Amino acid sequence: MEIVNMDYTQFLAMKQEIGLLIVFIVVFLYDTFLPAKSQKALPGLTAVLMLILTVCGIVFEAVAPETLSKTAFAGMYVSTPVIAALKTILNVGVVIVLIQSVNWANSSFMAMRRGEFYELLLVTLFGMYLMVSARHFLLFVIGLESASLPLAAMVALDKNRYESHEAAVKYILTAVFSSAIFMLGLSFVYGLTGSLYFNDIYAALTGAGVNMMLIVALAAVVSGVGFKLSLVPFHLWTADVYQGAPTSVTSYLSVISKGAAAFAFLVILVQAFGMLYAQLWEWMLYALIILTITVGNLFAIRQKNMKRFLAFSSVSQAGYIMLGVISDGAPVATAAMMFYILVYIFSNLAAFGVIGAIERASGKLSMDDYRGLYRTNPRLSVAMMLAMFSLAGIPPFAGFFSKFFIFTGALSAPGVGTAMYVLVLIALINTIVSLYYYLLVVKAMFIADDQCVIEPFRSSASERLGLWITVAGIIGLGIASWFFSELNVLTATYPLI
Amino acid sequence: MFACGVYGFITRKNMIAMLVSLELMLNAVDINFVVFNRYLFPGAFEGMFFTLFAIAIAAAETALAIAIIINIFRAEKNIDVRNLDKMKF
Amino acid sequence: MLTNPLIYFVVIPLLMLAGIGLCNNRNVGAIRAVAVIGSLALLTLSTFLLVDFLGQRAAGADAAMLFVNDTVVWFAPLNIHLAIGVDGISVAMLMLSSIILFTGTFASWKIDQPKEFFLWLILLSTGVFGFFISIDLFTMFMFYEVALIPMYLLIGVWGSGRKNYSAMKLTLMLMGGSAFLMLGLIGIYYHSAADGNLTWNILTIAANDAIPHGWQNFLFPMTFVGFGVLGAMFPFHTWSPDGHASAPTAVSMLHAGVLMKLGGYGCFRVAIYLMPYAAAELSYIFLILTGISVVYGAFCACVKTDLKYINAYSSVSHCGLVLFAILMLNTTAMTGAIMQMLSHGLMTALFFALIGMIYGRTHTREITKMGGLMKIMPFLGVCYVIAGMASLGLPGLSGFVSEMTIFVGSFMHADMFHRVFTIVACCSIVITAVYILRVVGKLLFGPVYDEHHLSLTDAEWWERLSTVTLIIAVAAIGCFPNFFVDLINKTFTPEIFSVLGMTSTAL
Amino acid sequence: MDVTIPILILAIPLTMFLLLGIAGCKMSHRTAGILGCLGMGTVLVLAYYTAAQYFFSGNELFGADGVRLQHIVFNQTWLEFTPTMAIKLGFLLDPISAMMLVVITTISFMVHLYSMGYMRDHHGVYEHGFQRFYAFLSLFSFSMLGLVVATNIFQMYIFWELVGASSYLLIGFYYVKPSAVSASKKAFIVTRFADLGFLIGILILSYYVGNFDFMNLTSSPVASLAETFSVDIAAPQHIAQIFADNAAPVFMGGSVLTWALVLIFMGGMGKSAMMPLHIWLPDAMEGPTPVSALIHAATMVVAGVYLVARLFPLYLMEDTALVIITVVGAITALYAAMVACTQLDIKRVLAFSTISQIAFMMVSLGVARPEHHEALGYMASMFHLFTHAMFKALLFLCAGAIIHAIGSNDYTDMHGLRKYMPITHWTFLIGCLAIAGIIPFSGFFSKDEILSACLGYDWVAYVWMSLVAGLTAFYMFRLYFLIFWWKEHKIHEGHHAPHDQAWTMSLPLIILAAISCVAGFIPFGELVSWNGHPYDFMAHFDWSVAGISLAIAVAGIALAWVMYRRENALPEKFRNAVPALWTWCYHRFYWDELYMFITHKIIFGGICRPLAWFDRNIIDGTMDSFAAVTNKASEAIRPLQSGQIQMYVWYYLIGVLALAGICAACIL
Repeated sequence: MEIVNMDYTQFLAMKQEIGLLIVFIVVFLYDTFLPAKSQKALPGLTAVLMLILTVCGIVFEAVAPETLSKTAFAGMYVSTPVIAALKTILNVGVVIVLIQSVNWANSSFMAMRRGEFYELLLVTLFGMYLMVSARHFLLFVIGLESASLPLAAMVALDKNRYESHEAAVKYILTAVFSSAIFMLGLSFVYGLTGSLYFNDIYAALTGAGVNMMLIVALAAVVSGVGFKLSLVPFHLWTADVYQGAPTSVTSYLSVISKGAAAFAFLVILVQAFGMLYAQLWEWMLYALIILTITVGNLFAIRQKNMKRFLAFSSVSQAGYIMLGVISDGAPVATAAMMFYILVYIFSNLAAFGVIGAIERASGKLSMDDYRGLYRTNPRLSVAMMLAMFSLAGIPPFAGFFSKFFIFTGALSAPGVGTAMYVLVLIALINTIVSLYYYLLVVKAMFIADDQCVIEPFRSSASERLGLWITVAGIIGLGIASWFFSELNVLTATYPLI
Repeated sequence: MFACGVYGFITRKNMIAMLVSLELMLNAVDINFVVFNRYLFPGAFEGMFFTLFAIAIAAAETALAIAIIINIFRAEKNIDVRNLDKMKF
Repeated sequence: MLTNPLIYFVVIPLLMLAGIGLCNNRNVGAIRAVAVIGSLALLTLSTFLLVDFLGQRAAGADAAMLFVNDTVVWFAPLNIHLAIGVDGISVAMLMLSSIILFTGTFASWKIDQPKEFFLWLILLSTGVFGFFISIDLFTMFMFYEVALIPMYLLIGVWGSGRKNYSAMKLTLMLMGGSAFLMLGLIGIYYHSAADGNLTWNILTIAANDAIPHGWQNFLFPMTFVGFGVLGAMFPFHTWSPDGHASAPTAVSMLHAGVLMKLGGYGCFRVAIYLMPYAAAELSYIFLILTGISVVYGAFCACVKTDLKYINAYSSVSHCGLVLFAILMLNTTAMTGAIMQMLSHGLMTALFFALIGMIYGRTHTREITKMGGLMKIMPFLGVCYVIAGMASLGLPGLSGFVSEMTIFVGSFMHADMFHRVFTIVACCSIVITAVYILRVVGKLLFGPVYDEHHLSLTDAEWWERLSTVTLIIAVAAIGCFPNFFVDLINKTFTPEIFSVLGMTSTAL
Repeated sequence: MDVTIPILILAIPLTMFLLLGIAGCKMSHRTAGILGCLGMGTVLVLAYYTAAQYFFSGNELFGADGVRLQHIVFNQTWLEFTPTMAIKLGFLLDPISAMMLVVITTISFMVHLYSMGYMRDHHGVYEHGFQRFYAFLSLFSFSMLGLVVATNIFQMYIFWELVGASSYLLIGFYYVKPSAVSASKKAFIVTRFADLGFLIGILILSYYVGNFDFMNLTSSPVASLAETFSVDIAAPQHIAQIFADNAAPVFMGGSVLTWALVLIFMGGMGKSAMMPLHIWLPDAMEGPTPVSALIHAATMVVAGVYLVARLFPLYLMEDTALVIITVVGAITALYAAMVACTQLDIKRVLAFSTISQIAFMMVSLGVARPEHHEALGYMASMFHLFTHAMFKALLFLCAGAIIHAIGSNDYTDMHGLRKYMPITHWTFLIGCLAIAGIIPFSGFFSKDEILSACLGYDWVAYVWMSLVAGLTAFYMFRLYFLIFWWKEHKIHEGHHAPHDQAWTMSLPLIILAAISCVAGFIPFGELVSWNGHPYDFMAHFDWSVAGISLAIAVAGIALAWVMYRRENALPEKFRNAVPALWTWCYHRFYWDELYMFITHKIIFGGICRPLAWFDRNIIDGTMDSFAAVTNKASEAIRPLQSGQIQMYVWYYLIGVLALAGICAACIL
């Protein structure tokens, strides 16, 4: 390997990371040095700063995508317009989460912890940036850990609730366990190939045979990332953590980290282990997708707690996202997956927005408490219904398009066999099961004629803003074909391979 | 050593002991990297570097985990992992 | 695009949605006004389209579809276009849909929560209209699903009986069908062209005729079953009795009248039109299933005592006949199938409207708890008899012409098996007579069963308007069938003949 | 030929139906009745004019060289299946359709007129639904006229269904009466079942032949004249050849053509109440009596005969089919006559008598062969159709007058009416003489010809039918004596005595009686024959047959005289002598019970109910079980989420190893 002199201008390649760092520093300084009475503005400030970052990302994307194509640190870090677009998608999600969490963050309980929440959140986001941009496993591990460890602290933020602690313990212990397994797998890979660069691993695996050690290594690597994505059977922490964590954290956890992990997964599998596609990981994923979708759905059917319910729903959604990975980086599939993530962010956040608002106003979280909600809070119910329809894939809401495209994407490889059709069929049949439990929510809200236990209330401005944004997204993202088409242009112009 | 760690993690009831087992696992990985680097690929230092970072990460994890366990201890007055099943099914 | 009249079939419902959305909840008059004006506009539009379409045909336009516009790209990466176009079948279906929407509006004049009700109802019809004008598989499928989901809430909120169960069952079964359908459609897309220019456009796919036979045998069952579920094909029909029994009047009307036609239309337009080889190859399997539907539905209807169940089973029987006929793969039978769709749509809507009106007065649908209603409400009684006569195939009303066309067409099939099954299907005309007359006899004739019914009133003006419109339509088809045959028949132009490998006569 | 009159013949009744049906409730009863009569009167005139034109004008379209031709006045495509196959609505003039036009319009007009009186009570108040009644009558007339002038078999089928429907509506006219409702239902369903056979027959025929036109099935075009055809054996022979070439030679024991023809005949069996599809007709008497006269005696029930006559050349191709017709007819004739001897309800006696007489016509067609008396049977059948229509309508209308006067159908309530109702008495007697076959009344001539035809075919048939003829005379006079003679009743106290009805009711009786007296002298053979060639009846007349049949009729009457002239013990003795026979006859050989058993126990109980159960529990249960299985599975995997971190990790580890293991097992 050639020794490269460290050139500090290379840092400039990491435009978005730098932007995020600036946001982080501003937030940190504001939190640390400004008086307590001005701290109430912190949530708003963070949201605005992230919004600026997002807008910058979109502008760059639109005006000069080629300037986003950068490599740094001897190829450890790579940024392409596709990756930048994904980061921007994550940013959008973060902005919505931030808007929705304003009320929570400004509650009296959070007064002392407000800053911590935002700083930790931004750090995890930074970690996710590194995950998706990494082309070397060292950088990837750093990203992965910095994306997951602070989350444990965030989960534990709600010191007054026991569930919060329990969730945090479950999260941190299983997360460390999984990263230990992941790193063990990496060490085997290192032992087999002598490098941790994706490209080098790919090159080393070219022509090499498959042995047991490689299989174990790959299984370990898959499980490590699968843990973040909460693929079955590595998902068991999900429900408990989602339920225990504060709602804002849950919503962040369910969409942003999942989106980042999914994309990173794709990059790793395609760029490092692409040679093993047909032999190994296609079938590993095949099994995992079926398990994930089915088991996630089966668990979701019985859930009564809304957060837990959405946790399992997000497990099965992760399975659908994986359908975009299984076709080995085909441009359409990649675009479909990114689009799916985008739509999923909007839909899930709409649901969490409603849940959060209701939890704040009445403390109710059970699905039975939602019975007859339409009578008392029609607008919230409609927003919730749209979210459910979108998650279930009902047209004309965005979820329908994303689901259709991800299925189409999964079958887009030339000469795709019947096995893949069977997989898609299983996924499709599972959409019926998922429709069933999404409709249970709709039924509770609209059809049940009980007296609703949730009094009519007026949600706060920030909650409403968040819901309006997400609802607009749910309705508009699919019908306005621009998003998907642009993503597809990017993935076709800058393919992963 | 890794297996020892796994075994310990799964069988210990005390969360601190589980944490120790986790450390074992991580150290096993570290040694793995160092050994591979030293004997198979002596030309470069990738494995070594990775180990260094891994040690740092392990330290951070432990710190965080202990903090959370202390929280649990405050709430529950014990650190038996089997008590942590309020949320299930 | 905007100069194309077809697009307004979607635009008008959307405007209606907006209009009703803006109305105040309590301002029932305004909501009704929007609904009536909108549906009237749709009716006018479809009439205009019919006239224009016939004019163009008369002027020698012999393309398979007219008013085609497929230049608007929607999702470029997947070649999804907003392609629209109609042939005679679609025109007939649009006409049917607008008539039923129009009458359904009047049939639900006094509904609770009118705003929400009409919002969902019109969303449903948006899907229906969109489906019939689309010639792009993706948009077609999208509209198809748009039409399905409002049913859940319409039944769940405004229904009666075991509405939760029925609504959920209906939605899940239909969505289950569409799951198969989606896979089928994606499969068709990936095999739509030999040269790699994949497309969702039905006309292009049919012209390319590139789907390999092996794939056809896989994709045909997917699409046929997918649409067949909505077409109430045995054994996937069980959503129909429960769903119809629980649904409110206008919803039953639209659902049985129009939505079930989506199934038949889809089977024709997608499954058979695009995969004729598999259709010929596999027709016998589905013939058995649809043949069973025809007879079985009729038998089941004979012993039910709930009016809506009877009619739902009768729909199973009649819609089974539609699928049965299109599997015969010849022009006459297919023409018959389309006419049967029209006919069944109208008369079943009439039935459901009348049942709703009777139920609204007597608060029961059990025929054992009613009797002699003819004396109490002669108008509704006479209408019911007319609907019954149409259903059992009295000449001069629509049922006769469509059934006869189907039977004659099906009997032209060169294969003995198909002909024997046609005879089996023919038996349904007797069974139909049995259950129709049983209902008419118990419900309308005989002495008055319940003293309380004596104080009931006959139909109000909006009910009269609704039923009379439908009766006129039923009689129009029954008396002037050749007009509709001409309208439909032109669809089977020589190109499509060659694609379908159809023959016009048996000998 | 001008198309206006034929169109008017069909259009006027239809217009009347629509007018009275839609606007009827807005007009007075009287107006409605008068409108109906006027309409029908006009049609009567037009139909007579048309028939006269056809038979006597000498127009070459209708006949040249004494041969009567078939002429299509108009033929409009109504529903096109394929370019060659279409349902057309047309107007065919040929001997039998012209004859039927006369019959239908005559009876229909009489009934229209008669109903003006019948459908009101003794105080002159019109019945509820009077306008509806006239509307339905007009609908029926329209349908029946359309049926007889059909140019193709599918047009016939259309109007066939329509007459069925109007019959349904008229039988169920008193819809509040449960018995009327069930009778109408029964009539419709039984005939529907028969129509199924008809339809399948049409389908088979059209599948091989390629179109529905009678002109193609039974006749050949006349070269020099447009739209004119002559019945010609070559056409059916061609059809038979097509079948022989294309169809399987034997299908389930019969040739395909036989199957087609027998199935078509099945339609005729239903409408004409042949055994075993006769059960609806006696019940159909629940309708108002004028309706019974019009539909269930004179016109609709002979549609089956008309159908066979229309396709007669085709039937000639398949002897089996004709034999089946003969056998069915013969059995029915005897059966109905036996049953008629025991019934108490005068309308039912007349109904069974109708069945029996129609069976005569069927037998007559069945035995007709060109080689025996140049198909005398065909002509005899049509002749009998004509005369029967007149005298049976007369009998029914008389019965109506009696029922109207007494208020009961049961003749135990009547007895000795001859003093009170002289007109009715005399006209009824004429009717009875006619049906019994006493010279010179019309029935004698037609029945005699039928018996001649039977004799020409086979002596068994002749003996059998003669026996039936004797029975006919017996039961008709039994009826006559029981109503008008026997002891007088005392029930009239408190009421005003029964009397003859108003002129609207009496006039039709007189007219029809007059026709029944003289119709026998019409030279029917000149007008109607199977192939249009004039038929010299006298050449085939057999005095011995005539004498024997007359003797049998007289013997029947004499027996009735002895037994029922006045109250005596003979009937009782007779009943006790053959109790089983009497009981079976009285219960109509338990056909109704058999049908009840089949429909209720077997079809409803054995098919419908199990199927409905199957649907709800098995099919639907399967669908529901998908949901149940999903829920069960959901429940079953609950322990996976135990809440224990160590279990989570354990599953994690197993997952990794399983993933690796499975891949390894597959690849290595």
